[in-house]
Formats: sequence, C-alpha cells, structure tokens
Amino acid sequence: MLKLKGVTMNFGGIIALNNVEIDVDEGKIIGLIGPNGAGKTTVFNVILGLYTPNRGYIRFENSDITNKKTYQIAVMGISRTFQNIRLFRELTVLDNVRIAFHKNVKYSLLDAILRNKKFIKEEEEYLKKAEELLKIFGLYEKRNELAKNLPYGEQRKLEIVRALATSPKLLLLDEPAAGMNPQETQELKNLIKFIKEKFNLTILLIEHDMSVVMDICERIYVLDYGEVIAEGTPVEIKRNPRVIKAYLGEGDFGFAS
Amino acid sequence: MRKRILILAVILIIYAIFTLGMKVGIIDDYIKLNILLILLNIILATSLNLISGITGQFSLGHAGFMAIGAYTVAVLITLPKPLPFYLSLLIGGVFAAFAGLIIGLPVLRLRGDYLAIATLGFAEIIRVVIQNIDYLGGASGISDIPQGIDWTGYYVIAILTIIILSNIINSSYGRAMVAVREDEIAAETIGINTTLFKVLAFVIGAFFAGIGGGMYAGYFGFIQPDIFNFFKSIDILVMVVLGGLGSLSGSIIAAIVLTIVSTLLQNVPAVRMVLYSIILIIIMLFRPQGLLGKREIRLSDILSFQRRGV
Amino acid sequence: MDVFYGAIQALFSVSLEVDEGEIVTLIGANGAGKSTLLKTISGLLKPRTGSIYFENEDLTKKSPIEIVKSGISHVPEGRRVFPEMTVIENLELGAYVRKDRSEVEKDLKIVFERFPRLYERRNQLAGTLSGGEQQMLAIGRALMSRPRLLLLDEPSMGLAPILVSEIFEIIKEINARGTTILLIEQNANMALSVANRAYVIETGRIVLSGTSQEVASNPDVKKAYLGG
Amino acid sequence: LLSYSKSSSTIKLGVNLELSGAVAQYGQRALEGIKMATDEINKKGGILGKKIELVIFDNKSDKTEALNIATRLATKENVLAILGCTTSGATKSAAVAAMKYKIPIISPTATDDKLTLDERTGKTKAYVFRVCFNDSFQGDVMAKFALKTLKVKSVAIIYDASSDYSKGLEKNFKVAFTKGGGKIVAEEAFAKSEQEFSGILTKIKAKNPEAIFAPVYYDEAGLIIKQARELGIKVPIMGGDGFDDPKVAEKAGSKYANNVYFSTHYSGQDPDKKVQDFIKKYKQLYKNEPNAFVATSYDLVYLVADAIKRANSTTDREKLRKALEDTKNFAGVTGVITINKYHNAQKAAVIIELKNGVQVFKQKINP
Amino acid sequence: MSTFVQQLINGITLGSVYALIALGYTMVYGILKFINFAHGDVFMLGAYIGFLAAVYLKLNLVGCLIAAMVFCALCGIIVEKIAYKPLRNSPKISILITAIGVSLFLENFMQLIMGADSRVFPRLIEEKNYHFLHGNIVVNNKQVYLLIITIILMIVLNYIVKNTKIGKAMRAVSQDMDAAKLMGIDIDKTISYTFAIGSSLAGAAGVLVGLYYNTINPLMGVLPGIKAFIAAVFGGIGVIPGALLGGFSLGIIETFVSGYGSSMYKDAVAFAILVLILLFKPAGLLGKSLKEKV
Ligand SMILES: Nc1ncnc2c1ncn2[C@@H]1O[C@H](COP(=O)(O)OP(=O)(O)OP(=O)(O)O)[C@@H](O)[C@H]1O
Ligand SMILES: Nc1ncnc2c1ncn2[C@@H]1O[C@H](COP(=O)(O)OP(=O)(O)OP(=O)(O)O)[C@@H](O)[C@H]1O
Ligand SMILES: [Mg+2]
Ligand SMILES: [Mg+2]
Repeated sequence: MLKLKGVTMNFGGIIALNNVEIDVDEGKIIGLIGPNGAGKTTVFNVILGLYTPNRGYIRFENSDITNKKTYQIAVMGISRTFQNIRLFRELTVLDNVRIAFHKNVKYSLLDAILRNKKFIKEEEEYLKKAEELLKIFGLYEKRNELAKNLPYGEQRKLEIVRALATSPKLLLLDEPAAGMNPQETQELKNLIKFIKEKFNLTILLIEHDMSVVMDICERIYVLDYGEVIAEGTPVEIKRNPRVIKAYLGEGDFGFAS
Repeated sequence: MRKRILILAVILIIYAIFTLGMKVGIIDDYIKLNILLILLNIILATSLNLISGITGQFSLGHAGFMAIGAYTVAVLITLPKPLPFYLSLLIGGVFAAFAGLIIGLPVLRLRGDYLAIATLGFAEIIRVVIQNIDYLGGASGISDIPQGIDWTGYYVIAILTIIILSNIINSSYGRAMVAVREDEIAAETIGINTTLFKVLAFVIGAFFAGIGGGMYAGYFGFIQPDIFNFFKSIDILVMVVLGGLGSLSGSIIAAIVLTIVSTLLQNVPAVRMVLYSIILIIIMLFRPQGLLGKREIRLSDILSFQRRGV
Repeated sequence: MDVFYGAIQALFSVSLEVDEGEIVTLIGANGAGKSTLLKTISGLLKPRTGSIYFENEDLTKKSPIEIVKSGISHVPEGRRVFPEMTVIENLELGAYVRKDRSEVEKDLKIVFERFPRLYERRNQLAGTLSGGEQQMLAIGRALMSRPRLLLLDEPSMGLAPILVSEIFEIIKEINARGTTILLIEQNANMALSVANRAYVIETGRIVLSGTSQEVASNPDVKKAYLGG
Repeated sequence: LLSYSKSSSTIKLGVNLELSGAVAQYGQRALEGIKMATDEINKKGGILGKKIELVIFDNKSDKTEALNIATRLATKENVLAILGCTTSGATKSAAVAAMKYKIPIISPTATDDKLTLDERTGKTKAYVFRVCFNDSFQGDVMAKFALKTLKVKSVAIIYDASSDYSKGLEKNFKVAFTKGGGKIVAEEAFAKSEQEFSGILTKIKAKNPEAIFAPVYYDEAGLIIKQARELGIKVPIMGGDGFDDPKVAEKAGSKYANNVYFSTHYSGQDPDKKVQDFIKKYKQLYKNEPNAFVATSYDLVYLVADAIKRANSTTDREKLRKALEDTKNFAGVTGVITINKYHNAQKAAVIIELKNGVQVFKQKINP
Repeated sequence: MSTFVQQLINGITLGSVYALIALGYTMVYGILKFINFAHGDVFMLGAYIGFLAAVYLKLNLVGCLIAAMVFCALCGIIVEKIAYKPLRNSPKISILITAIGVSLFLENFMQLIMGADSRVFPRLIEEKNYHFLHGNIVVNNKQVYLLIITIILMIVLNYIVKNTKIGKAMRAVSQDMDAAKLMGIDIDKTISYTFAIGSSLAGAAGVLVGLYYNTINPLMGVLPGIKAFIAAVFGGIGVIPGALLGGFSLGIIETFVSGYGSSMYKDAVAFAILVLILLFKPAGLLGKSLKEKV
C-alpha cells in the first residue's frame, strides 16, 4: 500500500534519512522504532510531503506521491498525528473534528451561502459523525472545551480523532502513548486495535513504549542514524542484538510484564 | 425555518424604523450620513475580518481594493452612455476581487509581517497608479459623481454582506479558513489546500471591499486616491481587531462604536485625535481580545433569549 | 494550596513535603494537576491560598527569578527549549543566574559527557532537534543552574527505552550528589523504583502518600498506574 | 427646516479645517488668520450690529470627514456659510454638502482649477468660492516670468504627484511655458512628505536646465533649494505661493537662498498700511511670521464680512451667495480681489525673489 | 558615470536614514515579535528633544544626542509599561493596535503642544561639501557622519544581542517567555532594556535626520517609520544586519528608480521590486526561512 524506496533526506549536512526502504501492507499495523533522532518523525514528514526527500521515491496505492503537496496526499487517504501536538488550539474540541471532514464535503460555496437543503443535510451528517467519533474516544463530554485546555493525554487522543475524521486509509501515529500512564496506555492500545477494525485502517506507528509496539504491531522497522537497521516481527526485533544495543538496552523495562 | 423568518422580520423592522425616522426628520441628514458611514464601515470591517480574523492573513491593503471598486463605479456611471449604478457596483466588486486574485496568488505565500508589507505595497501601487492616470483625475480625483445609491441600498448591501460572510464562516469552507489561521501544517495534513483558502478569503474580502468603495463613490460623490491610502487600511484593521479578530458581530459593533466615537469627538476639535488615540489604547487594554474576542453574538440567540425572557 | 486557572480550580488544598536529599515522585492520571503543582512551586502560577516553603524561606510571594536563584530548577512539560538558539546557547541560559563562569564551563562539559548526542548537535538550533534530543537538552539545561531542588515533569517522555533507563540512572546520580528531586512520571514503575517517597494525585487532590514501597503495593495504585 | 435660525444674536460662520492629521500645518495656520480677522471685526462691533461667532471643527485632514463636518455645519449647526478647507480635495468633498444644502463654502487656499466647476457640466458651482488664485493663473504667471524676465528656454520641473496643488501648477506651467517657446527638459515627481530630493536633482543636473520650477509647499521648497545648491545646481529655482513662508529661506540657509523666485499674493515689503498692520499684528499675536495661509484666510473673513454687509442679511444664505458673486475690487491684504464668474478670486500676483534668504519684491503681474 | 556614482551616494545616504530607524524597529521586533508602530514617532520625539535641547539649552550635537537618547529611552520604557505590557499575553495584533494608538497619540499630542507646522533644526555642525571629479560628485560631511554612525550602531547592537548576557536573555524571552522565567531571567527588565535601547536608537536617529534635513515636524516619523519597517522586513525582520542591508537596498532602489526610471512611480516600482524579491526570499534578505520542524 505504501512503499518508500531509497528515501534520503538531509538537512544542511545532517543526514536524517539514508536510503530508507519501508513497505507497509494494507490492513497491517506496522511499528517504526529507533533511538532519539534516528529519523522516525522525518519519515512521517516525507510521507506527507512536508519535506521533499533529496533522493528516492514514495508510492501510495500505485501512485507516486513523492512530489505531491501535503493536502493532496491527505486527500488521497493518508492522515497523521504529530509528536509535538498540533491541534487547532483556540478551537473547541468539536470544531477540531468538524474541520477535518472538509475533504469529504460535497456542497459548494454557493450552497453554503444559500443555506440550502443540501448544505443543511450534509452539515448535520458531519456533526453526527463528529460526535460519534468523540464518544468512541471518551471526549464527547469535553466537546465544547478549547483544545488547548485539555490535559496532554486527551490532546493526543483528540489528534487521533481529528486524523480519523478525514476517513483515511493509512494512519500515521507519532508517539501516541507519550504522556500516558500504563493504564491509559492499555486503553489506547485497545482503542487503536478497535479503530483499525472499525475503520478498516492500515497503521504506521512510532512509539517508544515497547509495551505498545510489541503488543499491537505485526511488523516493526528499526531506524538508527537514518538507516533501517532491522525489520521483522516483534519477537525477532526483541532478540535482534543490533536493536538491543542501539535502542532497547539490556533491561527489560517497558515490556508488559 | 421559524428562526429565519424571525431574523428577516427583525431586519425589516429595523429598516422600517430607520426609514420612518428619516422621513419624519428625527434622523436628520447629519445623523443619516453617519449611519451610512457605519454601514460602510461594517462592510469593510467584516470583509477584512474574513481575511485577517478568520483566515489569519495579516493584510494592510484593504483600501487598495476599495479604490478599485470606487474608481470603477465612478468611471462606469459617468460614461457618455452610463451603466446602471448597481451593475457598475457589481463590476467594481468583481474587478476588486480579480485584483485580489492576481495579488493574492503570489503574495499569499508570504507569512505574517512579510505578507503585511506585500499587501501594503500592492495597495500603494494601486493608489500610485491611479494617481498618475489623468483619465482618472490623477491626484485631484473625480468629483461630482452622480448619486446612485441611498440609505436603502446601503442597508440592503450591508445586511447581504453580513449574511453571506456569516454563512461562509459557518460552513466547512469557513472552518477550513479557520484551520489555516490556527495551524497551516495541521490544516494541510487533514487535506485542506491552504493556498486555495487563503486566496479564496482574499478574493471574497477584496470583492466586498470593492463594493464598499463603489458605494462610497456612489453616495459621497467625490473620490481621490488619497482617500484610499494606507491609513484607511489601518482604520479598517483597527475596527477588526477592536471588535475581535474572527468575530463578525465584533466587527459590526466596533464599526458602530468607532464611528460614533469619532463623530462625538467632533465636538472637541482641538483634542479630538489625542482623545481618539487614548480611547483606542484604553479599549485595547481593557479588552485585549477585542470587544467580543472570537465570540459571536447571533441575532437568533438574542431573539430566543428575549422570547424566553418574556 | 489552592490553584486556579481563571475560574477553574486545578488544585484543591494540596499539601506536600520534600525533604532534603530525597527523591519524591508524584503520580496521577492525565489532567490530575501534576504539572500545575510544579508550575506553582517554580512561581509560574500563584496559589490562591496556602504557601510554599523552601529551606524555611517563604516562596509563595516570590517571582520565578528569585525562586531560581534560591536553588530550584524546573524541567517543564513539553521541554520548552529555546527553538531558535543553539544547543550551547540553551545550556548557557540554564546557567543564567550563575556568576561563576569557570564552574559553568565545567558543568557544560559534564552535561555533554552525560549526553554525547547533545555534543554532536551542539551548534544546531534546538528547534530542529528530535523530540528525544530536546528532552535531553531540557534536562541538561536545568542542571546547568546547579539546583538544590530539581523539578522534573515527565523527563522520560519520548525517550528511547535505552535512554529511559539512562535518565533514571542520571536522576539517581544527580540525587546522590546532593540534589533533591521532585519527579513527575507516567512511567510509575520506574519512578517508584528510584524514589524514596511518593504521592498520588487525583483530580487536584492528594489521595495517597507514603514510601515508594507502600505506594507501590497499594492495590488501587497497582491497578490504576502500574498497569496491572 | 434648513434655514438659519432667525433669533440668533450672532452671525454663525462654520469653520471646516485640517487641524490635525496630514496637513494640519495648513489648517492650523489658516485658523490663526481666520481668528485674527474675526476678533478684529468683532472688536469693531461686528457686522450689521451682530458679532461673528465661529463654529470650528477639525476634519482631521480626512476628505470624508470634511463632508461629514460640512453636513453638520449646514444642517445641525445652522451656520450662514462655511469657511474652509485649505486643500482642494477636502474642499471638493465638503462642496458636495454645500451644493446639497445650498450653503456657500469659501476656501482660503484651495487652488485646483476644477474646484469651483462641475466636472460633469463644466458650469460654475453656485455655492463654491475661493479667495485665492487658481492653479492655471499661477502656472501662467510663472511661465511668463520665466520666459520674459528670467529669459530661460529650458526648465526642469519637480512636483508632488500626490498633491493636486502641485500637479495643477505643474500642468499649467508646462502648457504656458511650452506655448511661449520654452522646453521642459525634465519632469520629476515625488510623493508627500518626501525629504530626499538628491536623486531627482542629480538626474536634473545631468540635463542642464536653465531653471527649475518646483510648485511645492515650503517644507519641500526649503529642502529642494538646499539640496540642489549642495549638488552644485546654481540655476534659478521658481515656485508658487507655497514658497511664501520664511521657513523656506531658513531651511535652505541664507547662503543657498539666492536666485529663488516665486509668485504669491502680496509682498511683506508692500508699504500699504493694511499689509504692514496685518504683519505687525500677527507677529505680536503669534510670535511668528505670517505665511500665505494666514494671509488668505485673514482676507477670507473680511471678504465674507463685506459680502454679508452688502447682502444686508445675517441669515440668508442665498443673499450671501449673490453678494459673494458680486464681490468687486475688495481690498484685502493679499490684493484687490474680484470674484469672477468662475467664483475664483481675480487679483494681481506679486513675484518675490529670495536674496540671501531675504524676501525682496520683484514685480507685480496683473491678471 | 559621475551621475551614477552620485546617485549611489544619494541612495546610500537615504539608505542610512532608513537603516538607522530600522535598527530599532528590528531590534524590538526581534525580541517581542510585534511591530512597534510607534517607533517612527519616537524618532520624531527624538528630533524634537534634540531641537529643544539645541535651541533652549544651547547644547552641542553630542549633548543633543544624549538628551534625545535618554529621553526616548525613558519614553520607550514608559510606553511599553503602559500600552504594551498589559497585552503581553494577547495576540500580537492587539498590541499592534495599541501601538497605532500610541503612534496617533504622539503625533497629535505633538501637533497640539508644538504646533503642526514644521521647525527648522539648528545647524549644530559646520557643513562641508567635498567635491570630486570637477565638482560632478558631491559628498557632504553630514552624509559621511550619517553613514558611519549607522554602521557603528549596527555593529554595537548586533554585538549586544548576539554576545552579551542581556542579549541572550532578550532572545530567550522572545522565544519562550515562560521557559525564560524558569531560567531566572527577569522578563520585565529584559523587555525594558529592549525598549530602552530600541527607543534611544530612534532618538539618536531623530536628531541625526533632523540635522541632516534640518526640518522637523510632528508627522516626520510617519513615512520614515513605514519605510524603515519595510526595510527591516526586507532585510529579514529581527535580523540586525538585515536592517542595515534592507535600509540600504530600499534607499538605493528608490534613488535609482527615480534617477533612471520614472520618479512618478518611484514608490510603486520600489514596492514592486521589494515584493518580487520577497517572493524569492520569503523571509527577507538575511532572514533564515527555517523549515519548520514538525
Ligand atoms: N528541519 C530540520 N532541520 C534540521 N535538522 C532536522 C530537522 N528535522 C529533523 N532534523 C534532524 O534530523 C534527525 C532526525 O529527526 P527526527 O525528528 O526524525 O527523529 P526521531 O526519530 O523522530 O526522534 P525522536 O524519537 O526523538 O522523536 C535529528 O537529528 C534532527 O535533529
Ligand atoms: N491554561 C489552562 N487553562 C485552563 N485549564 C487548564 C490550563 N492548564 C491546565 N488546565 C486544567 O488543569 C487541570 C490539571 O492540568 P495539569 O496540566 O496540571 O495536569 P497533569 O496532571 O500534568 O496532566 P498530564 O499528565 O496530562 O500532563 C486539567 O484539568 C487541565 O485541563
Ligand atoms: Mg520523533
Ligand atoms: Mg502534565
């Protein structure tokens, strides 16, 4: 479904990605791990066209998206969350979600100005959908709060909701469990599995919390200094000495016991 | 549906009251002139609000679009075979919108203060060009433009502007503009073509500014490039910010308040501008987010509130 | 202490104590008020009622500057590095209140030894660092003021597992050198394993406190925060 | 409803001036002249037994506001006539109200030819007057002066493209000068508040004109003279009544303020008692030298007073309008004024020369 | 050729004027990220203080400069405390409006107490003209002073912001106020310093420009204020050497457009060129258009 081939990205001397090859098959949850600064977030950024890679190409569902604009890629069905949360901070929780339906809107500007039936019907539909999504994530009660006033963990959830509202085929999650305690993390894991099934998603996931990665990912890619150093099932990765040395360390902390 | 009828009724009642007032003479010509100024300022402020408040694009060029509308109308209705006023007005708006498109496409790649400079620059270019076209009267302007519009026209257009803008804002298109304001990168990643929406806001805003300019020419009878200078843009911006960036009702209230304040200050000619500046500062200090912040006071809310109250 | 954001109350008569040389951890769910508590101690927020004492000195009315000068340093949530300054400049700012320049130089070296990654990136603008790199920088910057009390708000967030254990090692080491530590962690397991004592906070109220072992063995805590 | 209230014991004259904003310096000076004349008249018992009451408003140098205030003066304040504004733009805007409410508006200094004429019909606007000469007259005067007295054949022009005054003079000078066989070798424009002219002066210098014509106001005039001389341009520099302010010489410096000629309304050296009294009194009152704005505004009040007297009514705007139209040979400080059929003041111009910074009477040119 | 050189000299002189004002502009912007619209009016204030000091206190140039700088620094601090500080946590555009308010206040207050009419600035230094190439190229000593002082001030300012402790504090405050507080930086003091320095620069510029053109009036700050703002943005707003570069570019472009093109369209063409360049360098000449890290 998504294929990165020979992707290289450098920032004035710093090689953030070097010849990265990643394959994401439809319907899978794929993990992307690696030490800090390995280039994981950069992978997301090049997929979504926020940065254009210096070399290599990216294909999504048989079309080349390497040089496409971010919004075009989003319209094609890739959506993401951000490591440093980027909500529409001054808007309410509900509006954050409603905005995300835009790419599916069928009524025209003129319909909107005239407030005709078509407009009203569609708007009602989006409102209903938004509320449903918020309920799934337990944010419905807070729908009228400003996004910036939510605690960290809920902001992360809201970002996922917003990404889902664009009805993506591929969802990229950048450290969704950061800032959550083990119990919340557990809930999040279940939630991710649930939405994957419900919305028929493929998911690419960056996470440092190994309990999440090992539990829900079917395959894992490991990046170090911008290069893929390992690839495989969670069990394989857990045992890979290079990964242990560069990333996991000797301790068994972080794994669900 | 009932809500809509109610709103329509209120709009008509207000119109009737004012019209009657003018007929009877309770509203004399001087007050009427200032009411028209208020309506004009409402059109200018709400349309700039779409650009700067809703979409978050810092524009210092609104007066430039006004000039295009004003001059288009002035020329078209004084041709040997004059065009009807309202057709000219529409053409003026379209020309301004077109200018908005031409300018917006390249310029809106810039951000924040860089954009401000570029829009300021273009408005100045428009003004200087007009100033140097003798056919348009050059620096001395065009006078004795036949009057083509009066209170009714002003009122209807102002109401239409408010309705159209508010309907845009309260739709997915408006929300996309807000998304552009809040976070462009996030907006792009949910599939919003930020450039398109910036340009769209700019074009729509320019259209109404052009209409406003045309209305000015059609009632005030005299235009000069100098009327549409940088300070006019600033005046409009002040109204937008004072009312609350992103709040249409705020812009409306600010247009009313500032016009009235300015008129009242006529009574103290020696210090009017000194007082005006102090008032400006004080309002901002007490309401840093603008009079209404981002909130909206909706006519329907007021109505339903009153009904409950009864 | 009672602390408000405008009209919203975030902390309800919270009392908490940290003794010299201790590591104390504060655990609680999202939005419980942990960060709020730290912000109040470092003076970014002012409590409406209640008071804060540090070494018998009343901090309640003091400005953040005076609080930093008295020896408290805060690693805020979300890192808050200065994005348009280089790594070195960020670290130097950490020592802003210090006058002993040669000692500052030494501390700079120590930080770089602890975080070699930062040394590699020393002239890069902090805003372009990866999340984890920024986290290291934020901790390093706080250490530069040679605090006697260090407030850490989720220092392990976004760090690779190998670094998480390292961070906790570093916390222990800093503590061993005489710095008292108040630690907020989502990773309650780790936090409790390094801390002497712990507090549990729920919706703005302290609901439980005790030694780490006591807290860790509390069944409610186990269920809610330790993932089992 | 609109007629002037009969019971009033004073004659209310509206004043619509630029007291703040971009051209406040003109409006403030004009107000000095208006107040001075009014006080004098009132001290002597007023007109037709009634004192003049000035109803003063500040139009902020804003055209829309000029109309707003004219409307207010005409309807709410019920004044007999409106005095103002100083600039043509504001006056034209205010004139819209004057025509609508049939109230005379008389400008002390607005010079745009089109001011008093209807742009659509070309007819004289019934209620719009001025007491200064218009652009084409001054342009003519200076062109003739250049050709006949200075005997120059090539002239460079520097003007303010954003000012209708400056553009008007420029245009009319050009027409008259080329008609008389002269050649314009350069035409350089700048916009309001410019201070740096060396760029265009350098360009002009390269074209070697025999004289420079700079129809600008005194702030720019002083700077242009100075910067031109500093660049080594020695040819005569000419201007209009905008040069008539002692600051021109001060700014240019007496060393440079030579070989400068400008047309204006009167000469301070004119031995006429009226002129000398005016200058003396003004100096006493304001500790300053009068300029063209002060002088024409001073005359404005006397001219209106004279018309009121002839109209023999302190209330009737229509009678006043007629009386204004009939003004003939009114002797003011700025010359003997006749209002012609275009409602312009017809009067002689004088040409002043600056010699070492001192204004010297050069010649008088009759219309 | 000599015309070209003369035009270049003219352009550099005009550029120095813009740059001198732009320095303070950019400095305040760099720290507080808001356009201090009143900067041009503080410049005007400086000119008037210089004028009063020269006429009534009979001070010499240095005395006038110091008087204007001190007075403007105080003014800047007071204005900041009254009109900007209460809005520190509000949108930047709100502060822009109070800045416009302050600007209007200063202009109109001066028109009220000093009169709207212009004043002639006393000649504080002996004027000298230097002629080259048989008098075809003229430079005067005031132009030279203006240029040298502008460059020196730029270097000093750049040093302060880049290398001193207070400079670092300023930058820290500009990037994250709360985090700066946690470093023990006194926000109020830092901002006061910023305004003091920026405003005293404007004051100095007022005196120098007043001296150079020997004309001052209450609105003299408006146009140079806008031009300096443009220069600052053009050079990369917040970047101190950018202010200098932007000022010179603007001055030279304007001079050459009117010297070789049509002076009628000077401002329009100059603007068009600036906008065009901005389209290719969206963060100004020296501004780094950093790719935002997401
Ligand atoms: N815009 C940029 N400019 C310069 N360097 C950058 C930029 N973006 C990323 N980098 C560098 O590229 C490297 C990879 O960064 P990236 O954010 O992808 O890391 P990451 O794997 O997501 O790390 P973490 O787990 O800590 O978030 C880092 O060293 C970072 O400093
Ligand atoms: N600026 C603010 N304005 C209003 N309410 C706020 C603000 N900041 C925080 N809150 C509220 O205060 C409460 C406590 O927030 P705090 O950030 O202290 O939680 P926390 O325990 O640190 O949570 P997390 O683990 O998610 O970081 C939350 O309910 C939050 O919504
Ligand atoms: Mg990352
Ligand atoms: Mg927190």
